[in-house]
Amino acid sequence: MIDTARLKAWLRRYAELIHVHKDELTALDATIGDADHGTNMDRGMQAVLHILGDEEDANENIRPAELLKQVAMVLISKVGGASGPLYGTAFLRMAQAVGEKEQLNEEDIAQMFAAGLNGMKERGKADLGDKTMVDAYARAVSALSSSLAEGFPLKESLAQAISAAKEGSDQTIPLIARKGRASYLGERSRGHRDPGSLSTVYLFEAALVFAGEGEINHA
Amino acid sequence: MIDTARLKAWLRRYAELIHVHKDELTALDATIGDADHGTNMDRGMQAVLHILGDEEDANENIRPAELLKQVAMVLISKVGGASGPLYGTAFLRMAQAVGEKEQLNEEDIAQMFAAGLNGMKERGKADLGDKTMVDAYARAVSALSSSLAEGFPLKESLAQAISAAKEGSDQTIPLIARKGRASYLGERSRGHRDPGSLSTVYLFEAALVFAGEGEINHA
Amino acid sequence: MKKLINRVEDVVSESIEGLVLANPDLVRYEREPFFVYRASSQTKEKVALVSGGGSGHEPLHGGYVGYGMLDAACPGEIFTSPVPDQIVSAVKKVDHGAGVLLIVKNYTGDVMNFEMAHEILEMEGIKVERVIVSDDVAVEDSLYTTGRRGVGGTVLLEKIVGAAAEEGWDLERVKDLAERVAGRVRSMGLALSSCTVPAKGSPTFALGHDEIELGIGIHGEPGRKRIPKQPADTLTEMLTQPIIDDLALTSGDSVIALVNGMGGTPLMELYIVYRKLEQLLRERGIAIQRNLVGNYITSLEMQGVSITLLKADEEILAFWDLPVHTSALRWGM
Amino acid sequence: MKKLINRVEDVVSESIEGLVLANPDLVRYEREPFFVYRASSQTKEKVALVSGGGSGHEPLHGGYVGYGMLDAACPGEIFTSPVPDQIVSAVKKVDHGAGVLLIVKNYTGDVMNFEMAHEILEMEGIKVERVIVSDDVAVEDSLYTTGRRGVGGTVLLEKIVGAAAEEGWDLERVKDLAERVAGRVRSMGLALSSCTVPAKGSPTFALGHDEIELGIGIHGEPGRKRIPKQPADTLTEMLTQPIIDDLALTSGDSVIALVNGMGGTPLMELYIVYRKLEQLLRERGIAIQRNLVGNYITSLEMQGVSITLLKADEEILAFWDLPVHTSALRWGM
Ligand SMILES: Nc1ncnc2c1ncn2[C@@H]1O[C@H](COP(=O)(O)OP(=O)(O)O)[C@@H](O)[C@H]1O
Ligand SMILES: Nc1ncnc2c1ncn2[C@@H]1O[C@H](COP(=O)(O)OP(=O)(O)O)[C@@H](O)[C@H]1O
Ligand SMILES: [Mg+2]
Ligand SMILES: [Mg+2]
Ligand SMILES: [Mg+2]
Ligand SMILES: [Mg+2]
Repeated sequence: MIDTARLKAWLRRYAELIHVHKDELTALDATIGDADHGTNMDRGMQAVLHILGDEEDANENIRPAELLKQVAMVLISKVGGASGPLYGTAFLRMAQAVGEKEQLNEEDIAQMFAAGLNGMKERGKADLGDKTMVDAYARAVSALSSSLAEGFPLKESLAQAISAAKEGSDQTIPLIARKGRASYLGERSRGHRDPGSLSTVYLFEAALVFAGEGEINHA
Repeated sequence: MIDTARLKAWLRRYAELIHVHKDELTALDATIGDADHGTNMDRGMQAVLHILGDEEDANENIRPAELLKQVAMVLISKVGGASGPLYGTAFLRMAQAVGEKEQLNEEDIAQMFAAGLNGMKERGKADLGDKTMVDAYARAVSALSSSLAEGFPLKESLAQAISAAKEGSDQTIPLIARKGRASYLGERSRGHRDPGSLSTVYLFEAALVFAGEGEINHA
Repeated sequence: MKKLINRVEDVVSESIEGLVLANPDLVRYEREPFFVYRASSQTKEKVALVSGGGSGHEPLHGGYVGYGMLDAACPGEIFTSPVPDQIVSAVKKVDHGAGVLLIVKNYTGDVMNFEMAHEILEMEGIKVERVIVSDDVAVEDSLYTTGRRGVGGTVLLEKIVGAAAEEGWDLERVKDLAERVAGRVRSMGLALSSCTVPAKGSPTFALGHDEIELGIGIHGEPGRKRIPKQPADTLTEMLTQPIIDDLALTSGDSVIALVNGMGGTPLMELYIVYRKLEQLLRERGIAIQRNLVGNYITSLEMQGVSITLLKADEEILAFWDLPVHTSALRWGM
Repeated sequence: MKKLINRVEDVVSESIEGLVLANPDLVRYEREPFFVYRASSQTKEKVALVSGGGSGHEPLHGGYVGYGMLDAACPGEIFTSPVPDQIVSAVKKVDHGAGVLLIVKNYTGDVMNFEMAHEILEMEGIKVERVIVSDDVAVEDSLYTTGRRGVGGTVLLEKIVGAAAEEGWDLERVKDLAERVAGRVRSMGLALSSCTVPAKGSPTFALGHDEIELGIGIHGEPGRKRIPKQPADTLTEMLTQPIIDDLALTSGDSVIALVNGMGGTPLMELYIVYRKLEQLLRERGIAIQRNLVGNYITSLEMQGVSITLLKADEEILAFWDLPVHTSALRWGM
């Protein structure tokens, strides 16, 4: 079962992955956007780290929903750009999805991510194939749900989700962007990976901590 | 004896030398000035060529003084910057110096150049050692006069003047500029040739046509 | 990267601080959340105009806060839209009951952040309307895309609509006028060089010695195509013709023209472009009734130019001519 | 070289053409000899102000022709002073009997060309006076040099003295005021990049990735020294302190401050500099009473900044505040 502490481990890991890949994300955004996706996400996740750390003792026993909502508010108020409202809305919906629960089981996690996807899609009005983070996110959500449904354990299902996210990100490369800044490039957006799809890959990669991975790196 | 036609040959040759060395003069000016000496002088001498050519028939029989005055006016109204008034004033004084004469002998030529020097010095208030065109001009004038006084023929005396001008120009290199734009550089003007001193070298080089040299190049 | 900045993180806030220090009679700012607003408190009940967007486009938008233009501006990080908090706080600060018009440039991030703020403000019962500026003809406009970017038209719109608000027009009329202006203004730009986003530290794109990016926006994003260097007259025509076509301008029409530098272009070159623009329009019987030539909506230190034409009518020209007093645009007072 | 120009030979004339086309109510020009003058003919007998200098410093001087500033400006080739013909013709055009003040920046070429014009005009019986602006503290001032360059102080002087002329002051008083202003204004500048003179086609000087030229003038001429890159605050102090020292500014003094971009510097960065300048002066008890922040006297597309301080008094501030209406400076009308 996943509790608030485990969710925090996930967010810490995500912040770390974003920080490490900041320049990579910005460079991708320079090619078909405005060269700030890494900077934006890093600013946001550093601010998230801040609330995780600062309130370590205080909110040790807040519910998952409260944590997710706080994360959403931080992302919305710190990231800006397109990715702020998109990830922010996703986390807001995740918070709603987990409701009053203190502990989340595998099903809850799958539903949490799925709710996030819906929020992201409603906010951005993008669909599969528009060359956005949705291309990675939606595939990850499907893979996670069906793998769990087929009876695979969480760890394996998350691995499936990560592969699917990566594949979704890869598949953005040949596409012409129809949403976001890259869409202004028309034909010239073809041949380049969408930066948001990669930050989404990291979101799921970080989620491996739900299956007991990755904590070793963190206090 | 040097008549108006021969003076024109001198000016044509000077225009040619300036044109060929335009970029060199500008490059020198880029280092310690504002990167326009070649452009300025070329604009002026091309305009001089224009009056020489256009009025070929009309002024074939104007007096030397009239020609020199026209050149002065063209330089003053086309060159601008520091070099326009300086060379312009020099030519104005040359015109005054040759008076009503139709033909100039060696003495007249020497006096003509000396009068030019006075004009240049009055206008610019520079003296030997200030790292300006005066450093070349003044040495050329002295060499020309003394060589002629010592009884050398015009051709050899002009050759002396040219060497003296070159030497004067070389000597500007180690100097700190005290006049013109280069003076703003203070110590940093040291180690670079003054561009105006080089355009003055060409003025005397062109004067070799007075001794029958160089016309072959021109119609 | 060589820039006149201190720490990369402080670029936006220090620049706004400078703006406010230099114009104490005109503007003030609040830090958390960050926004700029008029120094003179509104006595009369007027509709407030609030805009904002990524920074790096100065004088847009902070430079247009003042009499006859904006009531508040929300600066985001460089090229990053502001966040809902900023917009919500700015609106609350300048709303005096007559309602607020949000002026939003059409970028996904801007639209979404203003939308979230809008939702919050409506929940709190504040009258808010929104106009989206999407004037960049370099971008194809289609149902399947996010539509055109908002660029130079924003400046003209803020001036004209600002004058109407100052005249006491109500929110609905102000909004209608804004829509009307947005529907009649088109722009296109090009770059001779990229810009360098401070946080990235290197140029966003690399242009060859003899290359020009045609159809750029205002974020250093690459344009629609890369072409070899051309004379200014040819380039001016390449920018002007698509605008004329899109607005279907014909003989007898009047326009307000903006020849805008991208931040690193000398005024001298902008006037060379204006010269040709005027000629092209004159040949077609189109009269430039008013104009602006200068750096009005920029991309950091990018070298380049954009042209904006607004099809004018009596009403628009009358609002244009009314006094304005901001740090970047001033006349009549 | 990538610039928004057509033929190199036409840069100056086409740019002025653009200026005049964009401001038909303000300025006109004559072609041979070339100069710009006010469109509205002077009815009252006022002292006329004529300036000029090399081009490439736009908006200086053409952008300052208009009510409350210059009556005519003579643009030379890029970075090359105008020739006497231009000055003589311009003076004759705008003199209405009350005499003319020539405003000359202290460069050998400018001084000599204006001097020749002056001689000619005096021979023709026209009342002419001259003021030389030499405000650049980066240059050592000594009997054995040509003295300091004229830079940003020129803009402030043209505004203040222009107002006095508009008020009907006679030539002698106008000239005395000009001398007084010239004696109280000092500047210093730096460059992050060189500029490219069109006729040369390549940068005048080469700066390393992390180098700054300190003490530059406005012609892309190298400065006094080359230093490693520094934060904006440090650089601002390096420019400000020598000016404070030279003017012997002390607590209680008032100044007019100009933070000037060299053509390629974004406004955002200029405000960062202004922020620090304001702080440095405030710490010393010196009050900035008025300011300008923007591109007012430039070096083509050079990136860099200059700071100008004018020690102000009541009279100077009063003239500063009087209305001005030129293409580059406008208030009060
Ligand atoms: N409408 C949208 N729906 C979903 N994702 C989007 C949308 N628009 C943009 N994105 C995502 O946002 C990413 C860009 O984020 P970022 O660079 O932080 O913001 P901005 O584009 O405002 O600079 C894109 O790579 C893309 O994945
Ligand atoms: N006061 C002076 N007296 C004599 N020569 C001078 C003086 N000032 C400048 N010069 C000469 O003028 C040259 C520069 O001419 P030019 O580049 O055409 O004008 P500017 O300096 O106005 O750009 C210098 O190299 C120097 O030889
Ligand atoms: Mg981006
Ligand atoms: Mg020169
Ligand atoms: Mg962005
Ligand atoms: Mg020069």
